[in-house]
Amino acid sequence: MNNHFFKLEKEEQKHIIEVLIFSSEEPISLEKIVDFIENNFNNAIFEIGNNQNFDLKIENFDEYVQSLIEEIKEDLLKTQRPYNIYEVAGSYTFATLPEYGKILSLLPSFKNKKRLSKAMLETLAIIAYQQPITKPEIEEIRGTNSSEIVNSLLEKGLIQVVGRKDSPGRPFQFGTTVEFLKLFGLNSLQELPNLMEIKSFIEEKTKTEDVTLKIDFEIKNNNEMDSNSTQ
Amino acid sequence: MNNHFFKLEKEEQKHIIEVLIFSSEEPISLEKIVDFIENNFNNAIFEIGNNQNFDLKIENFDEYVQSLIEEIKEDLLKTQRPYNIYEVAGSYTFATLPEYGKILSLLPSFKNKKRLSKAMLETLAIIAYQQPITKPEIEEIRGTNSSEIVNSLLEKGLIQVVGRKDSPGRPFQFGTTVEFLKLFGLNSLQELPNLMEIKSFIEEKTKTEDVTLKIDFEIKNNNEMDSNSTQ
Amino acid sequence: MFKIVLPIFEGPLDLLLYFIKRDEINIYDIPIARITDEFLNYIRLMQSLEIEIASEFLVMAATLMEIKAKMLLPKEINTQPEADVDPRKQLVDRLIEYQIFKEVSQFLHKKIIENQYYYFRDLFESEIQEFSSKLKTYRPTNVMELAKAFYNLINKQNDSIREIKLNELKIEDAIEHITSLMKKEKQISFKKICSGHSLQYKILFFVAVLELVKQKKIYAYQSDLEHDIFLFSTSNIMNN
Repeated sequence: MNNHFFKLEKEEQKHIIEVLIFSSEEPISLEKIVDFIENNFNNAIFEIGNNQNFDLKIENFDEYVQSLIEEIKEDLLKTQRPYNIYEVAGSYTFATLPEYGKILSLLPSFKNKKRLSKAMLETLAIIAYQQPITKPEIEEIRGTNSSEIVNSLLEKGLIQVVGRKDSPGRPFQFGTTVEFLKLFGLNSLQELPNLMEIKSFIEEKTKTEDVTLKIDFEIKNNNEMDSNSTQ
Repeated sequence: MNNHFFKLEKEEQKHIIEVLIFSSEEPISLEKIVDFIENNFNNAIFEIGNNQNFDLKIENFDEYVQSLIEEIKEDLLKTQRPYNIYEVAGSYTFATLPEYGKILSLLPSFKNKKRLSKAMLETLAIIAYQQPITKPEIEEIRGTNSSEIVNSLLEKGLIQVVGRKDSPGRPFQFGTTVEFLKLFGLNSLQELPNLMEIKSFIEEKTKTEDVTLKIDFEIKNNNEMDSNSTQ
Repeated sequence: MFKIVLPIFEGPLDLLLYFIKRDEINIYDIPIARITDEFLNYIRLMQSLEIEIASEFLVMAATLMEIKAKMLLPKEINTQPEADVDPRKQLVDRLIEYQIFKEVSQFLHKKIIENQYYYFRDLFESEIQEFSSKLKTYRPTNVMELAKAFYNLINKQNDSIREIKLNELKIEDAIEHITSLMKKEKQISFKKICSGHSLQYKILFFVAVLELVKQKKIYAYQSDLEHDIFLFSTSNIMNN
């Protein structure tokens, strides 16, 4: 493999970019593609001036890569592939052509393909473990406004109102539904993993958690003195 | 959209199949593709006889679809796409051509995906053969605490919770995923070596002279894996 | 200059297999006395280097010594029913089972090398964007994901946003917070006060508790080090 991107055939350059977009875990930005080329094909930029095929200036490298992406898109169209590269939120990703999207919607596995967002998963987790729980209590734990998420979970039938709390304003209390159990393949709430089990999977190996343990210990120590003194 | 698969142009038929494989998050089996066509293009089978282009018998429908897949593979090759359709986990899926995958592997995020420590490989081996298996059972075989390893395998999506054991504490049971088969390029768990053969191999080894040579190699190999894993 | 290179062992079984391979020992006829000495030497070496020794190594050491003792018993004295069974058998079986899986892991290692340059498509979200708004149902999710989300939430300690907030939060505010809680509930656990808060807050709350105890507005009680601290309000709590 030639180390210098610009010594490669143009088609080869395009293949590299295409494969990068193809395999990326998330939509990939022009900037990231350029970074990848610059970091992995030594002196790619430096070589530009000496290149026989292209007479590009350094500041045009982004544009050059972009033009290659446009060419790939044309190639995909010309060779009649039923998918192409699209720009989503300023990043590139492969997706099926819309006319074939209809076919996909017929696939049973696509019917429930929508993923729970991280926020939804978090909120569901809180409600599942702490039910009955009010929205302010959820927000207390998440540290952020959760009205929209709670509404959306209600709409999807994953949570329901189970009562009202005996506190000022009598806020609604939420709990999970049968639909929720189905989604997670549970027979009952009793089957939720208990936190000690989870803990055993999530090892206290990060530094921050080490600090916590240490501090906890110190707190206990201090308190020992403290409770002695109050006796 | 024409409802009858066999009234479609052959190229169109191929596009439908290509899109099914391209858009399936999990490798898709021939059986599933055939099912999909039969269920969604009314009377696909019924129409076969009347079709002008193809004179296929019902029992050949699977083969026909398979032949279309072969044609798609050729098309992808001819049109120089840097990826193609491969058979893995007994099903079809898109993957990069190895020569381009090699370029991708320069990216740290891609490299790390394929890196497994010695301990992880060991634990995966145990889970692959003994599934469903609980963490205590894994630890019994390995003779050492395996929480961290099991957790990272879960995170990498190589194993999953497949149930709970009916024993005190109802511990989780783990099994391997399709992702596991994909990573190791296996079509099924049947492709794993036979344990009895390995056992007799080990027994043989203890009797032969060149044990040391072989073992030296293995220890070096282990270290190699180790140094990979520490990164 | 000395350079010590210590191989990393996955556990006591791994260490034993290392000795067996190194010394070309027949696994079915392990010289138990020698291996036990080797094993103990290794543990001592670890100790002298102040490397923490996992408990399973100590358990194995005990097992080895037990086998060694059994092997020393003259056969005629040994009248137990399992007298015929080689005391090493159970250990040997475990070693062989473990070695089998180590061989398989070699196979897996080879396969992963063979397949290392095949990368799969990994992003499918775009496919469904067009319909996702219409979809009512969600993809089934592993319950572990849910549990982990909850665990991570309640253990979020290094939240940088909260860290910034800390600078604004004063000890008086923490005292005020606890006081207001204690006005509602006569008894509250320290854990409950801290739940959902960052480490910085926890520390602050603890200092606040100490201050409130000093001011005799609350009592703090802890049965022992392992348990939660319970706070009780005194009549002074209302006098602010």
